[in-house]
Amino acid sequence: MPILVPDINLRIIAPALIVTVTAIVVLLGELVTPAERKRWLGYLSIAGLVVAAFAAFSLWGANASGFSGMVVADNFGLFLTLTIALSAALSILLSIPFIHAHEIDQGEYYVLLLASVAGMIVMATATDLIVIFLGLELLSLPLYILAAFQREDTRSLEAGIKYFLLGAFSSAFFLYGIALVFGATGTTNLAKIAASLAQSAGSPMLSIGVGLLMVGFAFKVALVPFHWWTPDVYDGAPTTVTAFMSVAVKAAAFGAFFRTFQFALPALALDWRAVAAVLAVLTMTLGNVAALLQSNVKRMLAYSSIAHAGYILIALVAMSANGLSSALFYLLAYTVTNLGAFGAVIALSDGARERLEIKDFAGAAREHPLVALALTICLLSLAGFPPFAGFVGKFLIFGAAVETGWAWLAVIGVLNSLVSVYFYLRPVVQMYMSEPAEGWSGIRVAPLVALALLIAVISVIALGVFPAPAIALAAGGLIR
Amino acid sequence: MLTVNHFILLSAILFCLGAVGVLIRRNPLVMFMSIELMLNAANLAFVAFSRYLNNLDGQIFVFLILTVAAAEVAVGLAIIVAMFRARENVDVDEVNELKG
Amino acid sequence: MSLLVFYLFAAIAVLAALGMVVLRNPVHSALSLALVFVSLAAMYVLLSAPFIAVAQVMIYAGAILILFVFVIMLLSPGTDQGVGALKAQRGLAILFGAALLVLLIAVLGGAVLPPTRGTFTPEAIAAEGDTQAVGALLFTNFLLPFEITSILLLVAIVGVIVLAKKRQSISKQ
Amino acid sequence: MINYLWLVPALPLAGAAINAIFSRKMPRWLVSVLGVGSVGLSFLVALAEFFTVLGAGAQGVFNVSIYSWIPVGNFKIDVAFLLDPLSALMLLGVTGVGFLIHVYSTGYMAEDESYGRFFTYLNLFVFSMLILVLGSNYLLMYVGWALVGLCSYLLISFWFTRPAAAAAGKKAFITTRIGDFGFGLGVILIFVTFGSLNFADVFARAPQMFQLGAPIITTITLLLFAGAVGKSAQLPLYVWLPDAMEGPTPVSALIHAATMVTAGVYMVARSHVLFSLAPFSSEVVAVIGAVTALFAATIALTQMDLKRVLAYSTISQLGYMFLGVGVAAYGAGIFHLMTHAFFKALLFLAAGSVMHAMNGVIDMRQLGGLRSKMRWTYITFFAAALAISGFPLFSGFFSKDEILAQAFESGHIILWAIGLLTAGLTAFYIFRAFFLTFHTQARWTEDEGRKTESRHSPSSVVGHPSFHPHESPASMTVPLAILAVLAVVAGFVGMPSVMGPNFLEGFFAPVFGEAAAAIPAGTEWMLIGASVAVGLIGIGVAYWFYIASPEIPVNLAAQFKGIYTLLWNKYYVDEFYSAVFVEPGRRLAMFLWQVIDVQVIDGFANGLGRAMASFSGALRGWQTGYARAYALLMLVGTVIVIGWLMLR
Repeated sequence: MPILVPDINLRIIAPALIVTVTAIVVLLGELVTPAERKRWLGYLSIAGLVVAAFAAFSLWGANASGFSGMVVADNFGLFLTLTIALSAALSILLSIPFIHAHEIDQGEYYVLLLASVAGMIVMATATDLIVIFLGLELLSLPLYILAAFQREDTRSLEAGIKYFLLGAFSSAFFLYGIALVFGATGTTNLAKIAASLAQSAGSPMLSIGVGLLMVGFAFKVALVPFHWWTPDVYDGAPTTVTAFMSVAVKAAAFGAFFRTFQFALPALALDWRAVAAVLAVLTMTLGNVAALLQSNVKRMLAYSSIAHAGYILIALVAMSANGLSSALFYLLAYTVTNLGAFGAVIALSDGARERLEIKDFAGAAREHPLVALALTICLLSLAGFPPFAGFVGKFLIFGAAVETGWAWLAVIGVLNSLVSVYFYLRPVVQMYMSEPAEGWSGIRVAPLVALALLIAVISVIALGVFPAPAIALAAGGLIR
Repeated sequence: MLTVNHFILLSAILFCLGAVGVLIRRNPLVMFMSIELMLNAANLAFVAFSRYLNNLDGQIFVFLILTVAAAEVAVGLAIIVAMFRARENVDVDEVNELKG
Repeated sequence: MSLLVFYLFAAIAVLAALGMVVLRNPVHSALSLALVFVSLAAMYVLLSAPFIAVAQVMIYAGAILILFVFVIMLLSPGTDQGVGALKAQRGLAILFGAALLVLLIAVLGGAVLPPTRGTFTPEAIAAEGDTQAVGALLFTNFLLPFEITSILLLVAIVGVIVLAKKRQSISKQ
Repeated sequence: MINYLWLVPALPLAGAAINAIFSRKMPRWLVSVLGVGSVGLSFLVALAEFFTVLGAGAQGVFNVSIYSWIPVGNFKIDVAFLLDPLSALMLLGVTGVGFLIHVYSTGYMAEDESYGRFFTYLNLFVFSMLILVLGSNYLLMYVGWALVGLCSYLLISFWFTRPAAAAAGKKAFITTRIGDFGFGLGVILIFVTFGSLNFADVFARAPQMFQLGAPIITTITLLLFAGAVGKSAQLPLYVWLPDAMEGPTPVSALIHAATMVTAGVYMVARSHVLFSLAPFSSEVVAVIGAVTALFAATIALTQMDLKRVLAYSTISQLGYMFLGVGVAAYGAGIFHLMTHAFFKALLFLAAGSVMHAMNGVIDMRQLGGLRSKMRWTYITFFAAALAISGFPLFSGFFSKDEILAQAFESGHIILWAIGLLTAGLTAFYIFRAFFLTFHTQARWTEDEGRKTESRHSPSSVVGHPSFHPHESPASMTVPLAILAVLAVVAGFVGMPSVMGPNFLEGFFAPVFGEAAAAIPAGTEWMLIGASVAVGLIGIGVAYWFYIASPEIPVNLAAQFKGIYTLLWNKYYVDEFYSAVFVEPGRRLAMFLWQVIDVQVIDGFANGLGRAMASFSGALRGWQTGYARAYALLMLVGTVIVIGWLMLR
């Protein structure tokens, strides 16, 4: 019997590996860290993420594949890895004071968050459907628990159980889709699927499999009509967890979504592009319109995140190199912008008492002018208002759509972003144009939150005014 | 003659039964069991394809999925228990504080 | 012969699955599910996958289901009463479940597998030994997925502990 | 000097940034110095740039790339500025008038508690407007376009404690966004068609790629014009502008008279290459411009609120500008834009000065007889009124005359006639406002001042409990005086050929090409005569009814309806209309305002909002909170998706 040697290439999974190791170290550290020093576990987690980001940087341009074609380190995956690491690091900065104020400062919080990050990185760099599935599960399971992390709060538990039940439900569809694709092509490797489809036409079984895969991805990135969990879960989960999952899950899931559909299934593009275009229209429209009447900031941002998934889907419909890079840029822009918005919301909270109703923001500009300014910038960026990151992102995506003959989709996108301005400005109006509500005095913004906010806002402005370097990085995203 | 289609049709039936089970039951435990049924349907499809494609990968997937299911069950049941502790009730229809 | 066995166990599986869905008492549902698991294990044997069949019985019927039953006992929930708040839910669920089934049957009934075939014929597997073959693949080509599942299990453990254990900060108060 | 062009927008931006972050911790004088100084310096740089362009003559077109902004593949968009005679003149207008209004604001807003916020917004506005004007591609123009809209919104609702102000801000934002959508689509279509958004590329390729009247160019220009209609308050999207008067008066002067609202005219002039290729679009521009001019002027006749008169007057004058650019008289349109900036800003600032003196009262039924109380305001308002009426040798005379002459010469006789009629109405309503405010007997007393709800800054109510009309401080009157001088003399840069050299035509040659053949002297004189006559008649009628024989309308009114005599004692102005226009005319004017303006168009905007809200509510209804319902909806979605994929 021959000696079997597995194809081990630790270097290309270094970012995920470092994050995992960090998680385990934090888990062990939790045992020896006294309650009042828990924040050090947060710092340790950030350090691990920074190292992982450096590892990702060092792999830039490597374009290496490993573990029998299961994962790849291409610039596309690395860009997403960096985005995910950035979102995690910023989320942890926000979390350290937050979980302390809410008396949930357990080291496991960071462990779960890091494990989720590892799953996201796996998902973003996976080139095999089964690894994508495992990445999906590894990112989801910790999030189910994180959503329910405020166990004493029935809303948090409700978020957890809804997310879990619907997530597991959609996972089953996704898995069944993988099974059908496996049956129709004899493989789950993306490159081999593409090769197989290049030789022979698709079959009805494959179409159903592809449809089910789309349902699975659509659930994770919250596309209409698979988005129902989003507002409720975002609303109920601890705000920092909401902030994290609103951006990072999208980055990871869209990464796998693009890789699977654009790279492995171009042969069926005629079919799925039409479906995706319709989903994009539904998603943008529903997300924006439903957000119009929301009075709670978290719910509003939840609907907004649905709408943004719709915009990003346009880039997939475009199915071009520019579409791909525009999606990457958009994800990065959305990450910093949305985290900035959530950061500002957290900054305006009064210890454990959060201000989540839009009317609670009344007069914030007078008490916290800089936080108000930061929130305004982030909301304008979300609305696609120039000259912030969101504007450039939308321009790139709509441009990619127009280039590939999907101008009508871009038109609907533009129309939608016009509608969105209305609800994004509501908190701004409250902050600047209302008499201050009671209870503002004596609230100090935690330094770590301020730091995260500063990083986010500077990024939002920089990505809007000087987007060229980020666009160049995103453009290197070669899919394998 | 037993063909792959026999097995896939069975798996399709089980999958749809599981999906319907998720929708019509109000006990989260039974909903969750229905989801397990859906996963099992997928497993059956994998093994059937594996056998008729002479490709062992499908069996490996099933092995991996078994593990994933185990992890999922642990987490899911923990959440359900936590919810029960908080509200002494396991009807998902009662869990609708968050809406709109 | 094998066709007969298939239909026998298929019938058991479908009826048991149906039972799981419709039986009001969660314990009965769980027991029905056990029956589905076992009949699926039989299917795996039919499909020349004895290793998976054993794993199926051990993990699903032996571990997962036991866990379910434990929790059912722990929570002792009542039976589902009536249709609840969602009046049209049941009818629509059955309607669309049926629609999905029709779609799946229409396609999968006549599905033809691609011509590319692997080397693992039932004979080849039998010669090498099912467990050896699966094991060899698992630790070579599928090493990475295998390792990911290990992390997944770790996460599950941590998660369960988080949701179950007493909080330090709460005992502090 | 070209290398310092970036300073023009950068200075106000820096002012805005510093004030935004530190204004709460800084003394007021420092806020003023930063706010006013940055725009002042910007003006000086702009002046230098202007002379650079002037000196370069026919070569006076500079493309200054600052940096590469959005490079995607082989397509890239730079942050680049286009400095040519057109933008240079606009720069001067924006920074110059902007500077004067900033100075004025230091007096006008002196007692407002949100002093720093005001200057932040104002500086940000100037920056945005400069980006709009300087951008050398449609995307950068769009950036400025969107930002000025935002600033306008922020400034209209500046006194947010008044519900009317907040509602007006919202209305302005929503209405102009409708136009912006058209503009955005136009930009997308330009990109699709030409593969570039740079003015230079687009304008170079357009004549090569397309014949005159090509449908695609017509579509693009109509979409662009939709943006202009929203931004420049033309029919049917003008409704936001009168309400925008809820903002502080300097804002009305700067944004809603002198600069932002003219952006649409600028954009059409900037895109003149495209519009020249689309005769149909140009025709649409001209017709909408002329109709708006007349329509808004008739509404102005009925208004009692001085600022609203000026707002409708602005809409009407913008209509003239569009009439100008619509008949391909781009230089004339921009010329009127410039003179209008001076006299309309002046009218607004003077009105603000009146408000300042009268403790926020702006209803002309409560004014009157202010001539002796406010000498400077009176004189400058008078100069501006003469200018807008087209009184010979005042600035409006030259610019309005040129537009009308070009309209006539290009064969648009009907549009010319409409323009001429509007000129008469303009002269009438502006002098009506002038007489009612400054002449006639005072219709205010100490007591009335107390009863009147302040329309000025709410904080100032406490400061001035009683009515003591007084001249405003020097910080307000000096800008008035400077603007008055400009409003009087600015017209001489563009004299009709029969009267002297037209400097402006030569100046614009690098942008708009050589001027069309001169109009025959006889026709020219005839046209001049007609507009002068109409203007004088308008002034004369106003004088006759309000000053010379105010009892005539009284008698007329009594004759027509005796019961009005009683009412007349209270509102003699209203009855005057009954007499002059005799019911039908008055009804028409009121109908235009109340039915079309208030009900149809407002109703549409509000209805749209309500429809969206109910749509949103319906969507929320789906979000039931039941996990099982969500799962069902997901299953439905799945069935549809795979059913579709299968059946294809």
